[in-house]
Amino acid sequence: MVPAEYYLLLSAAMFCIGLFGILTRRNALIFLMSVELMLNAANINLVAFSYQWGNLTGQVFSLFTMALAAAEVAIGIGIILVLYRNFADIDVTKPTTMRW
Amino acid sequence: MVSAFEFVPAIAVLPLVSFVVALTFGKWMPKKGALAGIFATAGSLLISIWTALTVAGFLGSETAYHEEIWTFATGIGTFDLHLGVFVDPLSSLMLLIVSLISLLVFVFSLGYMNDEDETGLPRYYASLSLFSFSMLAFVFADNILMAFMFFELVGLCSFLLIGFWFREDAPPSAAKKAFLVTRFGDFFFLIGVVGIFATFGTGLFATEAGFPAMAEQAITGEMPGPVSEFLSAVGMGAQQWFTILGLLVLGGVVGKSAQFPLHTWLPDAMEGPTPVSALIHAATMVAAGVYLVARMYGFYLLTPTTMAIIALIGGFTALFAATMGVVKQELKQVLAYSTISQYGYMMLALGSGGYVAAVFHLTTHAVFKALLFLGAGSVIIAMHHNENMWDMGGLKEKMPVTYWTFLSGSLALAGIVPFAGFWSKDEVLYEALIHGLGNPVLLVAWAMGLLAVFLTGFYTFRMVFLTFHGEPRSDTAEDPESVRWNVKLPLGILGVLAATIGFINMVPIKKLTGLKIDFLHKWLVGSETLNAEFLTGLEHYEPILKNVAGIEASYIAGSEITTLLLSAALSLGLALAGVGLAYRLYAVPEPVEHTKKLGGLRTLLMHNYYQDEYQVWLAEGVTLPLARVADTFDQGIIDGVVNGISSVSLFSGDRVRRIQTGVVSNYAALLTIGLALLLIAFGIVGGWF
Amino acid sequence: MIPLQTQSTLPDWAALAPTLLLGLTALALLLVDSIDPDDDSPGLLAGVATLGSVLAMVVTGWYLVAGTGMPRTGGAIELFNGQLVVDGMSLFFTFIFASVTALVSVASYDYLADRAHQAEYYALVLLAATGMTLMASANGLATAFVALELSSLPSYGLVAFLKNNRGSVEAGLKYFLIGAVSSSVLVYGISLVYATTGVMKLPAIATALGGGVAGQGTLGVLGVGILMVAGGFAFKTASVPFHFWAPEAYEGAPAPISGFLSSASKAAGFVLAFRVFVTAFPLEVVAGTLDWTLAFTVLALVTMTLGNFAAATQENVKRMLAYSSIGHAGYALIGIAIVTGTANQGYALGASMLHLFVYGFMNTGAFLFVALVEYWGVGRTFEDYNGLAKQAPVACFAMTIFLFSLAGLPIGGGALSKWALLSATASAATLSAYLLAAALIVNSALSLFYYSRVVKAMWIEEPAGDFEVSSYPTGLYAAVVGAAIVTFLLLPAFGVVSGTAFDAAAALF
Amino acid sequence: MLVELLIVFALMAAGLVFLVPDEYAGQFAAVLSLVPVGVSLWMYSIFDGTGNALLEGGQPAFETVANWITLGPYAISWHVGLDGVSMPLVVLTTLLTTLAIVSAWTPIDERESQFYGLVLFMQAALIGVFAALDFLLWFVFWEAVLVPMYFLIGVWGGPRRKYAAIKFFVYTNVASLVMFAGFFTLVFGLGDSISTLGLPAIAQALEAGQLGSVGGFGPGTVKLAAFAALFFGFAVKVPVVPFHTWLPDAHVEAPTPVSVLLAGVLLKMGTYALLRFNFTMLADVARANAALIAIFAVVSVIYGALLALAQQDLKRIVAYSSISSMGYVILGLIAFTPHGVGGATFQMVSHGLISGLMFMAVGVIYNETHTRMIGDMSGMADRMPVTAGVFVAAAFGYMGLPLMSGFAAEVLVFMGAFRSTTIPMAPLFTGIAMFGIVIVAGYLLRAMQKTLFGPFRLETDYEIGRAPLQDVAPLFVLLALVIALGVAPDLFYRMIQDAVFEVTALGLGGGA
Repeated sequence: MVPAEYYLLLSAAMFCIGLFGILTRRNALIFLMSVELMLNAANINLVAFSYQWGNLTGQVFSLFTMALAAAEVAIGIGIILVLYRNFADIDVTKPTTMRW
Repeated sequence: MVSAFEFVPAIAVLPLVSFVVALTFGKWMPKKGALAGIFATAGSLLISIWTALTVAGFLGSETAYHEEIWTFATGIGTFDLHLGVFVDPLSSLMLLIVSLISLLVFVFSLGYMNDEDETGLPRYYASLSLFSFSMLAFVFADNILMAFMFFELVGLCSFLLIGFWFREDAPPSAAKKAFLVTRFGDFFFLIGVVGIFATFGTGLFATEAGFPAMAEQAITGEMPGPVSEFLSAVGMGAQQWFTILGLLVLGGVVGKSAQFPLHTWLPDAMEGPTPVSALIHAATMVAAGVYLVARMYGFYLLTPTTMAIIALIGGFTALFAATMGVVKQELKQVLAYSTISQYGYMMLALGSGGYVAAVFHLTTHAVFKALLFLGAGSVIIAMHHNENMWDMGGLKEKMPVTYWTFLSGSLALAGIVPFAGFWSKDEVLYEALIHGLGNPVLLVAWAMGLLAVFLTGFYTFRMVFLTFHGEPRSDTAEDPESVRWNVKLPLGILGVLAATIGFINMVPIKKLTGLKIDFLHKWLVGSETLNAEFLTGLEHYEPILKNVAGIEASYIAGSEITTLLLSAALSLGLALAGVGLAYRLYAVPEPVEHTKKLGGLRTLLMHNYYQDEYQVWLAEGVTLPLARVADTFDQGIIDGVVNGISSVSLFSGDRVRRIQTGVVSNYAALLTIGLALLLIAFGIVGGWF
Repeated sequence: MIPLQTQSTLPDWAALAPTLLLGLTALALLLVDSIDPDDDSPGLLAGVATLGSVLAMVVTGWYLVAGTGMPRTGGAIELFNGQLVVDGMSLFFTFIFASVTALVSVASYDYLADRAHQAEYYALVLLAATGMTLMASANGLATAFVALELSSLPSYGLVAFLKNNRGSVEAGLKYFLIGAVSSSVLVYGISLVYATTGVMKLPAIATALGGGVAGQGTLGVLGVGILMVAGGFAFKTASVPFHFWAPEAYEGAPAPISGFLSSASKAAGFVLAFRVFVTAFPLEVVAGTLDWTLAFTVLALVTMTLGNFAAATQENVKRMLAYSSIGHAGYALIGIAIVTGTANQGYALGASMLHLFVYGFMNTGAFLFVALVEYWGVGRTFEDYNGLAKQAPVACFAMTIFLFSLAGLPIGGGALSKWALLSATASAATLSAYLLAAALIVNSALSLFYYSRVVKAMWIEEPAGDFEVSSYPTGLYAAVVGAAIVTFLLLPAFGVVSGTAFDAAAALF
Repeated sequence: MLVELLIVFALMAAGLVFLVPDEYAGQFAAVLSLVPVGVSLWMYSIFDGTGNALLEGGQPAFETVANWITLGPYAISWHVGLDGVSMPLVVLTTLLTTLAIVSAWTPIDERESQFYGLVLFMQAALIGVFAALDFLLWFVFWEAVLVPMYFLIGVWGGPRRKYAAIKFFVYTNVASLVMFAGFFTLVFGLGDSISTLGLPAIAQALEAGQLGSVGGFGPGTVKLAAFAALFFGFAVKVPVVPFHTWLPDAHVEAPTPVSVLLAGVLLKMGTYALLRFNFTMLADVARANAALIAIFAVVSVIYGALLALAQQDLKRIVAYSSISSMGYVILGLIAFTPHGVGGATFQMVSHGLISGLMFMAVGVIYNETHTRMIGDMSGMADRMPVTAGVFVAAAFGYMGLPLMSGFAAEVLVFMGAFRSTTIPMAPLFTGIAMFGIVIVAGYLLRAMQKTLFGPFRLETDYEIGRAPLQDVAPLFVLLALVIALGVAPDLFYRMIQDAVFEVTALGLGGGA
């Protein structure tokens, strides 16, 4: 079987890709996607180690995570919508009325 | 029968009452509070007389008295501070003098102030009464702390009275100077007082429990417990430490008695009303210093060094002040310097072991100096407050009473036989001489004192001739304002006294004839109890003087009489010489200033040896700038640091908030960096990699 | 107080009554709204919300008094196979959440006057509150995450509630984005912890770690996991470096929501952190891997300093309060930062809990005052507050109490709680503890400076323009004054809470 | 229960005064404030405390203990009581409050009810500070004093009032917190040997040498650190040079009645606390560092006096001279002799009265002339003879004129310090410190000569009238008190001695 370290590396890679996306992309939607990527990186770990440890906790929890991710996206889309209404753009770096 | 001693506190309390009365009701009283003062001081005088008689032993048996009347501050596990009364020949004599002079000054003031309808009379009489109160209480103080307290109050009163005419510029500044200079002296005095209490645990002047007695034990007998304790703490020998204490107290004396170098305040003090000058110089403030030394003579006797220093200061001051008196233009200025000089004589006497002589001169001087000042006051009234002698002249005919009394005073001051001054001054010089023969330091002091006799004679009669003789040199002198009984009465009384008071202690006559007429001497020798119990009698002092201070009498050619006559002749001769010179120079119709002949010396004398200059410089040239520097330092550095801290933190705050750029991507980035940093840091710490 | 044995009288699930009450109220609100969709009865909605939260508060109070879940009545009550636990600490915090919710609901009645979607607003508030109460009793990482999300997601919506107000929307966006990132960090951390231990329940994790399951190789994984979990919580508590959302969110959000988030939501983050770190990662077990007290010390230092220094020079009162609330997060972190061996651990943690408790009232109160000012339409800067006391002395007096209490002056409970923290550092007496103490002193001095700026504006300065206070809204006033009274009473009556707090904290160790 | 009565009544009075309309507030407050005066005087008359409240055998009067809160391992209680040290200070507080209120009638002409309310609130806090015998309770009062003071300076002060107020506020607050932290280090060092924060318990535990090590630090270090923290905390309040710079600003900007309370009572909090904490609880540390502390004292005396000498503003002069006078207190305390510590305590009261008198006198002149600058006026005695008279009396009182309380206090301090065994070269130190009495004479005489005497001249264009009775009356009351205490210091000094005697024996051997 594949040793656990590989899964760890894979998930870490995914996590970093997501993080990279967040840091570089300005489009709110892509921002969201990157977040999803990071969450799923976690899911990989959970599932993998759930198998490793031989209990279902991790797998179940990954389901929770997906659900919550969905909810998060729902809220996110809503916010992005009003963002667009107010700033006529979904560039996350645009709204800077409040700073310092 | 009731003893006078129970009423001694009243001597001081009466004037205190009149102070309150004059201050509160003076405005509505007929003589603006003068009467209150007169009655009060009269009462004090009566009780003083009564007390004196009691001390003399005419009434009742006990001839000295000590009572603690008020516990001031209770100490637990340490000494208490209290106020008390101590009456012995010295203090009772002083009480007599003070209350007498005060009374006369009050009377005179009626003429000097009321008749000139000055404003603020209640304030004047209130201060005067407070002055008498403080002085009298000072005189019968039974411990040195109480003495200091009333010593200070005297200073306050001098401030109030010298600055009486506060609406002008000069008097307040003179008052300030008087208080400051004496305060400077009192600073040392207070250290001395505190030191004495710390060392002995008591400030009592008299009795075995008193500090002079303990000090004597410490030096001669076995060391009392507390004293040795403290001495070991400061790590000094008894002799050494007592010398320091004595000198510290002497600081106060020098200040109040206007001895060199703290004499500068006294001439300025002439800014005050003339009766006040009379009071200050004759009997109260200035006398206080000398009196204090006499009061704790038993302590000073223990430290030869101090004695020598006292004598030197005295002798030097006597000469020093006399030289300045020679060139003064104003009547009162001359008198002022003569005062300084005369107190120099007293110090000289005390320093050279002439206890009786000092007290004697104190007494006579009180009389004739009061007389001279009041006389000057009367002249000043006549001259409409012009004091310049060069504007006077020929007042002899216009105001005979003043003239003759003033003359008597002058003769006394100059020390012409048989006037009071002669006897006392002669005794002072005699004592200095006989003790000085075996002691070069004292001899030097004596020489200076002797020299001063000549000058005294000169400036005194220069003053007399310029004022009263020759032709009037101004219109006011032509027809001076006349003075009333309330001026003449005191003058009369004092005039007679000035002529006669010397007879209370005619030592030379006694020595020559063997008549027992040295009353004052007997008086100060005191009773059995005084010497045995209170230890303030002459018989107690003399052995110490001999054994501890090591001051012994020795005579020229071994003969007491020879020495006596020699000294008397010498001083009298010099005095007469001085008078004669004055006569030649100024007893002419049109006298002219001869001071130019002095050349460079003149300017020096005119500027009083630049004493004021350097003292003012010390105050305003050194202290004030120092204060300003301190202020700048405080505002700049110390406060600067405080404000600096705040502004720095606000500035950094303003920088910190810039992190919050408002761009969410940057937030994400910073967040990541932060997390990464934590991971790396703790990874290294935890050794994960 | 009656020693009331919960076990004997009520079924265990009743221990969750507060949570259930809040949740049901939220549903009830939605129900009301669906029955009567057009918002013509704001009073009813606010009333229901208030009622529900007050009920929850009362029940919690009762439990606390009765000692539910406390050692003296048989210890913590475990529910759902130990996924949730009800003990002193959870109830203590639940009380905070419930009371803050009540205050916010009351205040919102006026604040939201004639706005749309009020029902949703209240519902979201109550759901968030429910989430927080769950966070307080979450006993497993899974439940913790779910609860945390339950409280976060409504908050995002609430911050952006004024959807035609750019500020509000911007705030919502930033809050949401940072929140999303943080939650993914948290989840990833959880996954790593799971990777090394294979369990999710906190006590189980402790035992697993104690049993040395974590081999040498996975040491780093565990450490990274723990740190990331800490990060996730740091987001909730608005601590550096996860604080960036806070200033904007608090400034942009409707003022009552700012109060709600900055006190309740923050407290929720803390309770979770306390429980997870003390229960799941006992120091003696993980110290080798990661001395998290050191981590929290660093966080506390940076957080309080950054928060206070940034607040010092603000022009906008609301933003100043936002930064100061970051500063207070730093103070509260002290408690968990010094639960080292030397310290009196219960004392330290209890001090933090107390500070959060008082903070719940004084900070909410302050934000509600801002809400009041916004309601009046006065500007937001310090200058705009000039001379306000002449117009509204009562409210300004209340605000003065809040501010000085926040600054730690003894006219409110804030002083005592802050002193408790300071003394706790003295009890630890390690170098880092003294560092914290010094920072605390410097910072609260600075905070005294900027809080008194507001006081100065209100009482000392002369009013700039001739502005007239139009009306005195009952709801807002009631909330503000109520909060002020509680804040003040917490000074003399501090003992009422302090005992509970220290017991609850001690029970954790 | 009398202490409680005082505090509660003052609080209620404050509340009432807040509510009455401005025009009556002054009179109303004055009348109300007479009650505490009466009560405190009555307490003084029936005072039956013995010994020092903090030490074994000490039995404070009017003592009450009631459980308040539990702070972790410590039971905090409402514990108040008065001993010979605090009783006089309480009397001082009540008296000065009333007089300050009366003297405020003229100068305070806006938001009166708030002003007087705050004054009364502060009175309550001040009484609490002097009466509290539990640390936390004491600290609550200690900090509570700041709040009214901030407003009193900030609202009713002079042109730079905001700066002065915030400076006072922040500076003293920092000091308090440092002191708090230091004290708690001590508390935890005592470990299980104490179960309350009662000051007597702590003091006695320290005496018994119960102090253990805290964290990594041994008892010695802990004590020293705590002492330093406490000393700093109180030195700011006193203030001791170089922590004094908040004082002149505060004084100059504060309205006269507030200056009266600030100089009269607030500064005494610092010295009182020093006596209670540094010189009673940590006496041995104090002894060990006597030289250093004596230097602080002497520097305060001389440096403060020099600063006063450089000032032109009458209020500033008095402010700096307070620093100088407080230096004497420190000197007396560190002497650890009965007269030293007793004199220092007496100086607290005496200086409270005299500085109050001085500030009021300046205030009266200011009310008439609206200037305090020496250069702006001269010959005021011509127009306001009575005020000038009192001013002169006050000034001489400040210079330590005998038969006024200042002299008694100072001479006692000097006597105590001179024979002190703790201060090395005690006579020398004392002698240097005593030079203060010359400088003080210097600047006060200068000030008087320039302002009161000489020909009348006034720069500001105000019509000078005689000061109204309500302005002058308080001056006479204070003057009477100063003289009374000067003639009979034992009125207070006896009980003070009784309370401080035990202190002087402390720290010789005991303590770890």
